[in-house]
Amino acid sequence: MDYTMQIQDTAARLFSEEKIDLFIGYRSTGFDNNQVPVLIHHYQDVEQLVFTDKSVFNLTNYLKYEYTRNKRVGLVVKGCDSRSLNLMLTENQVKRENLFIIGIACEGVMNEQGEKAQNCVECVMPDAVIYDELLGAPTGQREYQVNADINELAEQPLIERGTHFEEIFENCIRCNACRHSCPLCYCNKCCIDQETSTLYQGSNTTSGAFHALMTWSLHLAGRCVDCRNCEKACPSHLPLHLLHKQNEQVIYENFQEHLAGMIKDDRGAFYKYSMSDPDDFIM
Amino acid sequence: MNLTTYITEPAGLQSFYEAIVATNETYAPVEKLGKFDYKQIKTPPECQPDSPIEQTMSIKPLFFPKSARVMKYEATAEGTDVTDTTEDPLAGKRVILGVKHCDARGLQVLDEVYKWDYIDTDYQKRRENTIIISARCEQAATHCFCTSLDYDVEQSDAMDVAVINGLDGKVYIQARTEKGEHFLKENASGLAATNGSALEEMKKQYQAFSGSFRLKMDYKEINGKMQSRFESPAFEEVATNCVSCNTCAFVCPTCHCFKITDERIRDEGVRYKSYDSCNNIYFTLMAGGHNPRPAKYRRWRQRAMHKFVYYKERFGVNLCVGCGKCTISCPVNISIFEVVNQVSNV
Amino acid sequence: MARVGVFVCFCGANIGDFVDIPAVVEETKKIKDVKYAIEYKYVCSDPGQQMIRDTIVDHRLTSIVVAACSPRMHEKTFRKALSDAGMNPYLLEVANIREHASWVHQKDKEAATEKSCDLIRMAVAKSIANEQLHEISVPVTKRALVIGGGIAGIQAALDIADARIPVTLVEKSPSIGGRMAQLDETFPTLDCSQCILTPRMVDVASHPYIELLPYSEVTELDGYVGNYKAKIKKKASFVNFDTCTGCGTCWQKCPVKVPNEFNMGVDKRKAIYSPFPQAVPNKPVIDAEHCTMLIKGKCGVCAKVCEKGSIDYEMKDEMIEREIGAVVVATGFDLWDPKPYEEYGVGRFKDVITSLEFERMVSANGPTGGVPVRPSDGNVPKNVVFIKCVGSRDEAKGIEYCSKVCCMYTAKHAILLHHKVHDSHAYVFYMDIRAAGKGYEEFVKRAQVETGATYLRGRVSKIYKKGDKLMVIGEDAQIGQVVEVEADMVVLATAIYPYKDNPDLARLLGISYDKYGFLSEAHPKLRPVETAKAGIFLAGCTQAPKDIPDSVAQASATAAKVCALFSGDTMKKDPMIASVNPEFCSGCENCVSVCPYQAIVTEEIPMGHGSEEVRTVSKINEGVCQGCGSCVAICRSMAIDLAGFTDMQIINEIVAI
Amino acid sequence: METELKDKIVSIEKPAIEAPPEWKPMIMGILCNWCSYAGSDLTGTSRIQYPPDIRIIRVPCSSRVDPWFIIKSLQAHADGVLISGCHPGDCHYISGNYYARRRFLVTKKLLNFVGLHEDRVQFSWVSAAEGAKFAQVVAKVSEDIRKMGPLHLYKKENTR
Repeated sequence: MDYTMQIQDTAARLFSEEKIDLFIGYRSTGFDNNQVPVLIHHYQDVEQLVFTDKSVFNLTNYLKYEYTRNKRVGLVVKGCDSRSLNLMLTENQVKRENLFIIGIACEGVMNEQGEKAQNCVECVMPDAVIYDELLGAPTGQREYQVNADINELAEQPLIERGTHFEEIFENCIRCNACRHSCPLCYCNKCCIDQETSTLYQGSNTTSGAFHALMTWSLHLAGRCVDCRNCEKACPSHLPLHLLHKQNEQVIYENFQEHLAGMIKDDRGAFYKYSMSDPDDFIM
Repeated sequence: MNLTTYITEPAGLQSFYEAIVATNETYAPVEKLGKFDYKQIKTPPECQPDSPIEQTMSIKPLFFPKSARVMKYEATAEGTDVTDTTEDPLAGKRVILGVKHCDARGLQVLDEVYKWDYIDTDYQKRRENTIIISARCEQAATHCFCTSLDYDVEQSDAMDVAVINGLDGKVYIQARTEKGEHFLKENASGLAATNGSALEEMKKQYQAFSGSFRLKMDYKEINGKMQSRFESPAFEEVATNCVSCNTCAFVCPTCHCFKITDERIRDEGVRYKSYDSCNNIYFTLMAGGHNPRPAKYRRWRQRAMHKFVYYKERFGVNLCVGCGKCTISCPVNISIFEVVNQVSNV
Repeated sequence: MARVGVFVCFCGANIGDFVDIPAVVEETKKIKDVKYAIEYKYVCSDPGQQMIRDTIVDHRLTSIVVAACSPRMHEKTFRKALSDAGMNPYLLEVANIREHASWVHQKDKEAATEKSCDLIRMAVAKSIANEQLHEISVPVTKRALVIGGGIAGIQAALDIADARIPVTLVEKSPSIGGRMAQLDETFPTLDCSQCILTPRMVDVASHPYIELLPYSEVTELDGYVGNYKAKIKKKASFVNFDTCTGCGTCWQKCPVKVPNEFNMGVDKRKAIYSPFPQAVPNKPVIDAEHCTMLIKGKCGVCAKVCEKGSIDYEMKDEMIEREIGAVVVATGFDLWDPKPYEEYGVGRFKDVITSLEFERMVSANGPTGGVPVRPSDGNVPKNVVFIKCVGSRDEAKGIEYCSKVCCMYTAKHAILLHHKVHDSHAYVFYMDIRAAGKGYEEFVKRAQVETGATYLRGRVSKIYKKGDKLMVIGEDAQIGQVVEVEADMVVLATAIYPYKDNPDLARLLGISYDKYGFLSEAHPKLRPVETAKAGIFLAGCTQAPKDIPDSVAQASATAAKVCALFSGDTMKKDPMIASVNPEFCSGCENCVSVCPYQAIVTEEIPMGHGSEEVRTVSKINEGVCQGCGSCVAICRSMAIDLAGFTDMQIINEIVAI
Repeated sequence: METELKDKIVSIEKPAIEAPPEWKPMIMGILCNWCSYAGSDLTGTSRIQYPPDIRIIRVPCSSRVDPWFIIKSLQAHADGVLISGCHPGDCHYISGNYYARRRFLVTKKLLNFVGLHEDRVQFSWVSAAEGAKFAQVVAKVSEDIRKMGPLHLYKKENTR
C-alpha cells in the first residue's frame, strides 16, 4: 500500500487550483520507518507527503482545532478515519464544502512491531466511506468480528477481570492524551475537567482514572470508530480499545445499529432508540 | 571526600543486586503493559536494570507522585476539621536500581525547584531516604541527546552509585556521592575496590556511548539564541502538529507542574495534588475567565522556553535532561530537540 | 453560606410511631449546613406552615427541607408557604420519610430512623444546590389554525370562533365539507347528511371570527406553542372570487371533461368546476392540470361567457402568513385501495365497487340521481352483495386495525338499497358485527329485520363472472358451508386509511405519526386530542378511524383545549426546564435529535468576544421544553442542565450518604 | 455441578473480603417521577414492607439518568444501584425510557466487563400502580447485594 505519488499529485493539483488552504497528510520522520502527521500550507511542501502502511494517525483529529475549522482543507482518510469524519460531519464539527477528502481503500496499517495492527485485522470497513477521490481498490464491507481480546477477557472469571482492569486504571496517569488525540472528543470543555469537587474526580488515583475512563468510554459508545488514536497516544500503553470495543459489541449485538460513522447523518446509538431494544435485563 | 570504585564480574553484580533486594525496599524498572516503570520489586529476577531507555517511564513518580494527598477535611455543624495526611507510602528508606542517568539528572534538576521558596518536606524526605543506583546506558536511543546539554553525563553526581558495564566485560560500581560511598561500604563488602586503570575502562565505555548519539547540538549556542526568540514564528509552526495531549509533561522526568483538586463524599473530602501540564489549555485559565495562553503555540513556547531558558536563568540548570521520553511518547512525534533547533535557527 | 432549615413532620402517628423523630432531629442538627431543625406534629397544617414562614424570617434561612410525606403530595403546599414568607418557592426540598421510610419499615424502627436521617441528609445536600427559579410566562398569539375543512375541522373552527377567538380554516379542495358532504344519509338516524352539514358550512363562511381559506395548503410552520408562524399557499383558482357570483355559466360551457372526484369518478366534471352544488364557497376554480387554455393557450370559453369578467388566466399561487397560537389538525381520511383483493375482481369487474361509490350513487345529488346502477350496463341491481372488512382486520393483505364505521355504514347501505330499490335483496358477508354506540345495535337489527338483509358470517373467497352476473363464493361459518350468491353488484366496505399526505404534513408540523400515517396523540388515554408538540391538537379521522359523532366530539374537545390555551395573555409554565450554557456547547446537535418535543433549536453566536466568526450552539425553547432531561443526560460536554434537577443537585444527593 | 461451580467462581468480585458483621448494604435508587416514584409512594400507602437498604432520588424521567450517576454512586457509598422508570410506551415524556434503556444496557455490561458484578446495577420498570412490584424489586436487589457483600473495587479512598 503506497499512494505517496498519487497523494502528492492531488495535493499539488489542489494547491495550484487554489482549492485548498491547507493539506493534512503524513510525512516520514526519517528514522524507524515512522510517519507523523504534517500540515502543509504551500505548494512547494507537497513533496514531504507520503502514504504507506505506516500512515497510522487518524488525521481527522486535526479538524477540531480552530486553525483548521474555517479553512479549506484537503486530507487523507483511511476507512476508520473516514468514519470519524462522517460523524464529525453529522455532528456539525466540520463543513463538507470546506473539505477535499482523499479516501483510501486501506489494506491495513502496521503496528510498532511491524505486524498488521489488530484493529486492521478486525476492520469492518477498510474503504473510505466518504471521499472526493478514492485511491486503491475497494474491498467492501466485512463481517463484524468480536474483538479477540474481548473474547478472551469475557471468558475469564470476574475476579480476574477486575484485577486486570484495576491494574489498567492504576497505571493511568490521567494525562488525557487519549481524549486529546480522539477526533470525536471535540468538546469545548471536557466534562472530566469540571472543577467542582463533587462532580468529577481530578486526582490521578485508581478511582479517579476509573471515573474518567468510564465516563469517556461511555461518551464514545456508539461513536468510537476504532481508529485507536487514543491507544497509540497513551504513554502508559493502556489497552483502551477494550472499553470501546466492549461498548461497540454490546451496541452492535443488541441494537441492530450501523457501526459508528458508516452512514451519513447516522448519529451514535445513544441518540436514537428502537421499540424492540432488549428489555430482558430489566425487572 | 574519597569515593571508591569497585570492580566485579556480571555475576558479582547480580549478587550485589540480590543482596540489596534482600535487605532493602527496592525499586527497579519492571515491565508492565509493554513498558517499563520503576516499581517495587521483591525478588532479584524481577529486576531489569538494563531496560531499554525508549520504553522506560521516568523515575519522577517515586518522588513526585502522580497524585498525592495533601490533606483531609471534614465539615461538621461546628466547623471544618483539617487533618494533615502524614502517612506517606514513599517516604521510607529505599533503594532504586537501574536508574538511567537522565532520570537521575532529572531529580537533581527538580531539587532546585523543591528547595527554592517553599520547601516541600515530603519531597525532601523521599530524596534523603533514597539511594539511587544508576545503570549507564551502553548506547544512545533514537531520541536521546543527554550529552549535548549543560551537564556532565560521565561524571554526574546525580546518582549515589553508578554501575557501568565496561567494554572489557567487567562491571564497575562507583560511588558518586558520600551517601553512595556509605551505602557501598555496607553493601558491597564482597567486591574489590579498584585503582586508576578502571577509570580508563570507564572512560572507554563512555566514549563508545557518547559516540552513538544521533542527536547532537551546541547547548551554549542554542541557549543563547533561544533567549531572543520569544517571538519566533517557528513556535506556531511546530505547534500546529501538536494535539495538546499533555503526554510530554507527564512522562518528563523534570516537569513539575501540578493541580490541586478536592474530592468530597458526604462532608468528608480529600485534597489532591496531581500532575498537570502547561500544554493543557486550562492550565492558565483564570477564575475570571481570562486565559493568557489560549493558543497552542503560546503553550508550546512556554514549554520550550521554560525548559531551555527560564529555568536556566533562575536556577542555573537546564530543565531538559535530553532523555527523549517526550518525543517517544508523543503521538505525533514532536521532538523537543527539533523544536529548539528550529526556533534558534530561524 | 447555606443556612438550611429542616422541619420534620410526625404526620400524627404515621411517621411518629415508626421513626424516632427526636433522634432524627438531633442527627440532622449535626449536618454542616443545617442551621435550624425542629419536629412538628403536622407541618402541612396551617400552624405548621406558619411556623415555616416565621422560621424563614427569624433564622435567615436560605433553603428549606421538609421531611414529611411524598413531594407528590404536599410539595405545592410547602412551596406556597415559602413564597408567602417572601422566599423563592423552589428553594424547598421534601424528604419523603413517610412513604419511603415509616410506612415501609414499620417493623424496624431503628432502620427506618437511620433511613430517615439519610433521606434528610440527601434533601439538605440537594437543597444547597437549589437555585431560585421563576415561573415562565410565554406570550400567546390568540389565533387558531384549523387544517382541514371536513366536519371535524368545521366543528373545531366554529367552537373556537364562538369563543371569539379568530380562526384561520385552511381547506385543500375548493370547498369545505369533506367526506361528510359525500354521504347520503347518516347512521343510525338516517338523517340527510347534506341537510345537517350545509348549515354548518354556511356558518363557517359567514362567521366573523373565521377566515376561510379554501383551495389552500399549509406549507410551513415555525415557532412553538402560542407563537407559531404558518405559511399558507393559496393555490391559483384563476377565478376572482370577489366578483364571481357563482352563476355556473362557465362550467356549463366548459368543453373539457374530467372524472369527478367528488362522485368517486362515477361521472365527469368540467375543467372549471365547483365540486358540488352546496359548495362553500360556491365559486368555481379552474383545474390547471386539465384546462386547455392553461395547458395549450387554446379555448378561453369560460372567460368569454363570464359576464363579470372574473376569469383570470394569469393568476399565480399566493403565499400568505399568519401568526397563530395553536393548530388543530383535521385532515380526515382516504379510502384504502382494495387492489390487493384480486380474488374480488377489483379493477377487473366493473360491478365490484367501493362503498363510497355506492354512497354517491344512492345520494340524491349524486351522479345517478339517487338510484344505484350497475357501472357495466346502467341497469338497476337487484341482488347486491356487501363485503365487510375489505382491508380492515386483515394482516395479510390489508391493515391490522378495525375501521370502526364499516359495520354501521354497511347496515345503512343495506337499508338504503331497500329504500331505493324495493325489490332488491342485500347479502352482507361479515366477520363480526361491531355496533357499539347509541342506537347502533338497533340500527343493525333494523337492517337485518326490517329490510330483510341476509347477514352471512364468513369471508368471501372468490368472485367470478357468469354472464353478466357476479358469482360470489363465500363461507357461511354458522352453517359451516360454502355458499354461492348470484349478484348484480358487489360493494366492498373498504377500510378507512389516513389521508395520504399525513406523513408530509406531520413532518411539516413536527409531530409524529404511526406506521399507517395516522397522526399520534400524546397519550392514548389521557391526552387523546393533544399531540406531543404543545399547541397542536388532533380532531377526526386524522388520528384514528371514527364516525361522525366521535369526530365532532373530538373537534369540540380540541376547541376546549385551544380556548384553555388562550385563556390568558400569557401561558404560565413550570420553570423546571433545561437550559444550555453556550460556552460549553459544541454544537453537535445530538440533543436536538433526542428531544421528544422539538424544543431545541440552534442559534449562531460569535466564536469569542467581538469575533466575527460564528459557531452554532443549541438553545432551549422555554415555551416548549417539558423538562424531561433527556438532552441533559446525553450532553457530553455538560452544556445542558435541568433546573430543579441539576447535575449538581443529583450528585449532591448521591454523595450525601 | 461443575458449571454451577464455574458460575460461582465467575461471579466473585475482587476483592472477596468478608463483610464486617455490622455491614448493611447501601442501594442508591434513582426513580422517575411519574411512574416509579409514584409506584414507590404507593408501596408506602399500601404499607408493603421492604428492606430498608435503599435511598431514593427523584428525577423527572429515567432518561435524565446520566451513566455517571451510576458510576458516581458506586464510587461513593453505594454497594448497588437501582434505576427504575416507566414501562416501555408509558413514558410521560413519550420516549425517554427508550433512550435510557439503551444507555443502561451498555453501562451495565461495561461495568460488568471491568470487574463489577452485573447485579450491582439493576433496572426495573415500575408503574405508578405497581406498589407491590416495587417492594419485590427492592427486596430482590437488596438480597443480591447482601449476597455479594460490600463493594470495594474502584471506590474512592475516603470511605465512611
